[in-house]
Amino acid sequence: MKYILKRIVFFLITLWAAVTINFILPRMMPGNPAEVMIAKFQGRLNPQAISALEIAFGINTHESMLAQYWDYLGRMVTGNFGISVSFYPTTVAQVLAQAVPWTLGLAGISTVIAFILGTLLGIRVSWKRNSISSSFAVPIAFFLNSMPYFWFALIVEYVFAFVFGWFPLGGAYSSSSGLSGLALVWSVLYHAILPAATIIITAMGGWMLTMRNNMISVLSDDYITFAFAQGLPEREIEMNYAARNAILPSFTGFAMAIGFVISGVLLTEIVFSYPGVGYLLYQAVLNIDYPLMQAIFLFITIAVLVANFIADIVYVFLDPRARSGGE
Amino acid sequence: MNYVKLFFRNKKSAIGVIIFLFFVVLAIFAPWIAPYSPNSMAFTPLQGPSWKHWLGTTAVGQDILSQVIWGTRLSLIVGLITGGIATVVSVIIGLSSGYLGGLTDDILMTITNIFLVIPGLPLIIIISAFIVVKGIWTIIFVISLTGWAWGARTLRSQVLTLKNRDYVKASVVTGESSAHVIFSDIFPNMLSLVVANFFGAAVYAVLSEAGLEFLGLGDSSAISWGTILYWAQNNQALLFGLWEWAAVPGLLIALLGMSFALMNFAVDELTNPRLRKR
Amino acid sequence: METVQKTKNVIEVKNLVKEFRIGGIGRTRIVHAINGIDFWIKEREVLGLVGESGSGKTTVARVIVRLYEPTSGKIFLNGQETPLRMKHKELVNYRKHVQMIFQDPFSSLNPLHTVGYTLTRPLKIHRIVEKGKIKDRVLQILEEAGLIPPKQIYDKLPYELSGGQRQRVGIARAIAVQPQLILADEPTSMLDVSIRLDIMNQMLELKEKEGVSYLFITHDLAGAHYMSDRIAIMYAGHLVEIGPSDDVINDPKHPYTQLLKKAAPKPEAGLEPEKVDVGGEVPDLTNLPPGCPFEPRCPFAKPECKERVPDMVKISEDHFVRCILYKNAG
Amino acid sequence: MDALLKVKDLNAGYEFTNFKTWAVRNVSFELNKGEFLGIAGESGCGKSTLAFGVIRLLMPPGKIFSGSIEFNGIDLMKVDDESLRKMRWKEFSMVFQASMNVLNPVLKVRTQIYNSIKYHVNMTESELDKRAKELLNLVNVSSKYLDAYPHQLSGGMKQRVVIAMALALNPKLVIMDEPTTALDVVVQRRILQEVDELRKQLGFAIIFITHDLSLLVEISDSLAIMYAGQIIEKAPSEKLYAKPLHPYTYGLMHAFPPLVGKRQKLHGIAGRPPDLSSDIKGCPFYPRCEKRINGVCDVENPKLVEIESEHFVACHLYDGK
Repeated sequence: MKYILKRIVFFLITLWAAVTINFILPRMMPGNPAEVMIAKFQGRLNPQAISALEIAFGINTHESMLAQYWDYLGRMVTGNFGISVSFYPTTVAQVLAQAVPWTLGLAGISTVIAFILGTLLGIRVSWKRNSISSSFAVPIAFFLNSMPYFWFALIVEYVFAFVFGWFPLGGAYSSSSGLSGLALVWSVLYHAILPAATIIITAMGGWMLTMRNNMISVLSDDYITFAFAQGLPEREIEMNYAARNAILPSFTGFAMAIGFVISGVLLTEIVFSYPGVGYLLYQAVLNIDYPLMQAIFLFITIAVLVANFIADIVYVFLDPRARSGGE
Repeated sequence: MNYVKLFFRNKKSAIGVIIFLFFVVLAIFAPWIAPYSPNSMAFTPLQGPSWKHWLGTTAVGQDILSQVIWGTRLSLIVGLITGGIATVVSVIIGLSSGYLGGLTDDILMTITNIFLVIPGLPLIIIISAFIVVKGIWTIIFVISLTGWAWGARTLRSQVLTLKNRDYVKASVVTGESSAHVIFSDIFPNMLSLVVANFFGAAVYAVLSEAGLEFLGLGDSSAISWGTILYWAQNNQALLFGLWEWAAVPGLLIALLGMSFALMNFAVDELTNPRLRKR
Repeated sequence: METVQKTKNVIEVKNLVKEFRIGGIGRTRIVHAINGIDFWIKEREVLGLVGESGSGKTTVARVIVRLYEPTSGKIFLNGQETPLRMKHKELVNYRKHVQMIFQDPFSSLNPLHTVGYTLTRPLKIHRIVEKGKIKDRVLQILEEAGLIPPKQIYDKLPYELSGGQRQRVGIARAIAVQPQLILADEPTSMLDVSIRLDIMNQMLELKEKEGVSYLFITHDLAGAHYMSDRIAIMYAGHLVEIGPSDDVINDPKHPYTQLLKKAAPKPEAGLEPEKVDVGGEVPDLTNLPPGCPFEPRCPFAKPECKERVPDMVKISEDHFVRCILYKNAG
Repeated sequence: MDALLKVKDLNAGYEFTNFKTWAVRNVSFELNKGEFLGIAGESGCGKSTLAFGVIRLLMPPGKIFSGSIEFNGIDLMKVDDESLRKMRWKEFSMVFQASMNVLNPVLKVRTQIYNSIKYHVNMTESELDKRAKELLNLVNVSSKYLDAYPHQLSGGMKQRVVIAMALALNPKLVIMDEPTTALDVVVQRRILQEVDELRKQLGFAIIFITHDLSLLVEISDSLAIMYAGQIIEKAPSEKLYAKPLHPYTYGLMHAFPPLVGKRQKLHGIAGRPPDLSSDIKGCPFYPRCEKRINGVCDVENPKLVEIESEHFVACHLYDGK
């Protein structure tokens, strides 16, 4: 299981890099931007909060960079991200904790659905390469894949929420109080349909094109012809011979793809005022709330890393060559 | 080589090139094509489409069609320049990592993988939130910073296969210098991949720029498709029923992105014999 | 292995060893590709080096031409010992004397360079002729390598040539610097049967004309016999037998050489083929047995074969074998 | 003797959007039950296309243009896809050239052997297990490799596993497309030996395709020589070896140096084979032939005719013209 050990080491290195970027960025910028922020909130924050911010961003301090860094790492490990200035006096950790479940739910479920649907479509389209539906599906996928998520979200919202009024304009659940039990669940689902559909439809195109390309390249492999020579049923060849192998590169390219999807989720949330991490990030940006931004960035990085790690593990199970060491 | 000919004969790239040229023409001749000055606020605000204003007017009374036409310039420039910078960085990193190998390779590839995994848009958002003075170059810089990693990785693996080709070994045995081997034997043979990568990076740049502008993190006084969308969203264009205001610039972003993506795929298809079959 | 030398040795290697490190940090393994081999090649001589894939024969060529740095051992060029590690200048100088022909003519030519360019480079780098005369010289080399008409071939790109023509360009490139030794790494194995002989004949012709020596690497015993004055047999990084071609072919001593001969197709010896009943596979080069590498497959193996690699034994003039079945003939 | 396979006027090749190649041109031959037929020719002469063509396994853009194939009395050109699928492996199987790559990298050897059996005959798990072990035993591979993945096997072992799979359902015909080219001389010889022994034991017919004529002469019953998509000579091996009639066959026979005996200078065949995407007028070997008859050979393509009993040749030197 050296492979998994290697992935864990990489996970830790990347996490460290993300944390360090967070530390260095504000200190690297001309005229520490945090000073601007603190000056802006002067009067609205109590002096204690301000001095905490000063420590966090290395302003008015005589400590060496290294000491600051050490201090900072310590705070990161304990989950102490400081106080949110836009939601003062709530701590960043608390603010984040409220948003995280929404994003995890929305992004998690829709990404998985998009991946499965896109991959299945990619298999189909390449297997029936010369059919009419395939020749339509490919250009459509190209277009979907090139759409800005937020724009598609806007259009979807306009058409289905505003013009037809079938779905709510935004939010995560009905604000009418007293909802509980099944009614609440229903309300949550109802509010999630449009944002989820946006993410699924846009992300699906990319997965489909990737899978289609992988499939086409696998289909010219000798073991496919050999499977035909053996008189195996088409379905068996399509799934267990072609698709089983074609899906492997999807996992190695997962890192970049998931980054794209996450970006899309953030923007979609903003359009639908969905109270997740993306919407929170938007508010942090509007209010120049650096501590909150940093914590969100760190959270997203960790989420992506975990997703990647899971993809790596799945890959090990799918590819026996990875299991027995080697690359 | 005859790849150039094949490129124009390929259906995907032909469509991609046509869309791309359309935007180039739009960008170059914007002053002549656009009916009004994009900054002129001389019109009645928040008007729907009419013969005078095909796409209506903004909240401060600007002609949206003129803005969209002028906006082509910025989107195109950001796409091309950022794609170019990201490609140059990927080529440098990919070539040195693949050719030199050893410890250099290990270090460069770890850095590349980190950049690959750290989610791009949030990082872009953080960086541009920290940068106080904003302009087109800030955007280009920030997007290039996050857009090179994938290219570096694919180019490196290409270098590794090319490095093991016998003709590279033959050049070494003939007595060629490393520089000559890299620039005469390796680099020219991976040009198509570099080109494909450029298109890929350009798609990424166009979409990221639009996202940044939409969040108000760009230069909101500049005229680009992203800022038009930003203003449309901020003025709740859709709720006023002014859907053209948001629909058209977004559509153009998608089309430009698609034209780059089509050209990217076409180059891939032409140079990867397995995809070319049939 | 001291012999009285009638003609000069162009190249001589002594106890040549090449190891490769594979795998990343923490899981490095060592591939023992060449395990101490000795041989020499005289002026205008062809030494055939025969072995199966993975026996290390290609590595021998690549170490001698210094595509790989030797791990240890000595390499003499014209009697002069050469340093194991060389700087670029030394390398260029060395390769003026030692050149190489590659196995795959489809990958050994840069697809973007014309034949003319490919052949001009060595002449420029090694300053073989004055600048103004380079093109004339290239045309002359093309003609000598059987690429006719040279003026047309000069401007061609590799994809316009047949496999045989490409390999001739490879030969022309090697011969262009007028080297003393050419290492030919299976130069005909990727070519069609009908043109292999012509390539071999061309090489022999150039040997006479240019006074070059060859190390002719092949897995085909018959081809080695056709080309070479002497033949060396390699197995798992060891030289197991070396001697005059006719002796090695007609009277193979080492059990492995005997096996190779049995397995080679030879319809001329009758249509009923000899039965080969030796099983097993070539040992893992990362985990070589301490004894004779052929011992696990050898029908004559004795317990002591497991203990250490046998010494080279001289059987007759110029004929040596690394096997305990034989005694020094003095 | 009974003919197992009758191929008549087969034309096959590859169809692309802007051009077409005829890799197999008007090929006719018959194969008897239990016969070992060797087909030899240089790269690009159409021998692989023929091999895939006769069992209708040409994948697009490959295509059979015309001709008839009769297998055991059944017209293969007329059977529908499902019946063809059922015939495959049970009636005829194939061992590929690049056997390194014909095993599915993500499935265990066991699963792949099972798959080749269970879609054709009903067998219980334990019967499958027994048969799989039997098969590996047949080709001298230890049954412990049943639970290995392909990448854990050496090249020679993979080749043996593929041969074992090809014999799984006792087919009447096994087509072998350069099955040993990538292997070492010794392994190659051993596998050939084993295949021949199995054939004698089990009685299936073999079409063995290779570029290495020397390999075939010793082992096959009869030999067909292909050039530019056509069979230009076909005869029992000993006849062909003793007296090659076609100038191309003669050239090929003398193009590999003998291992034993005196060393003497030999020559190859000058020139290169014609481009199969163009029309060829006259005999395709005409430009390279040392015995060509101008005005005859460049005008008419000679037909394959029986010169002596069982000895067929397509050459104007022998057809009396």
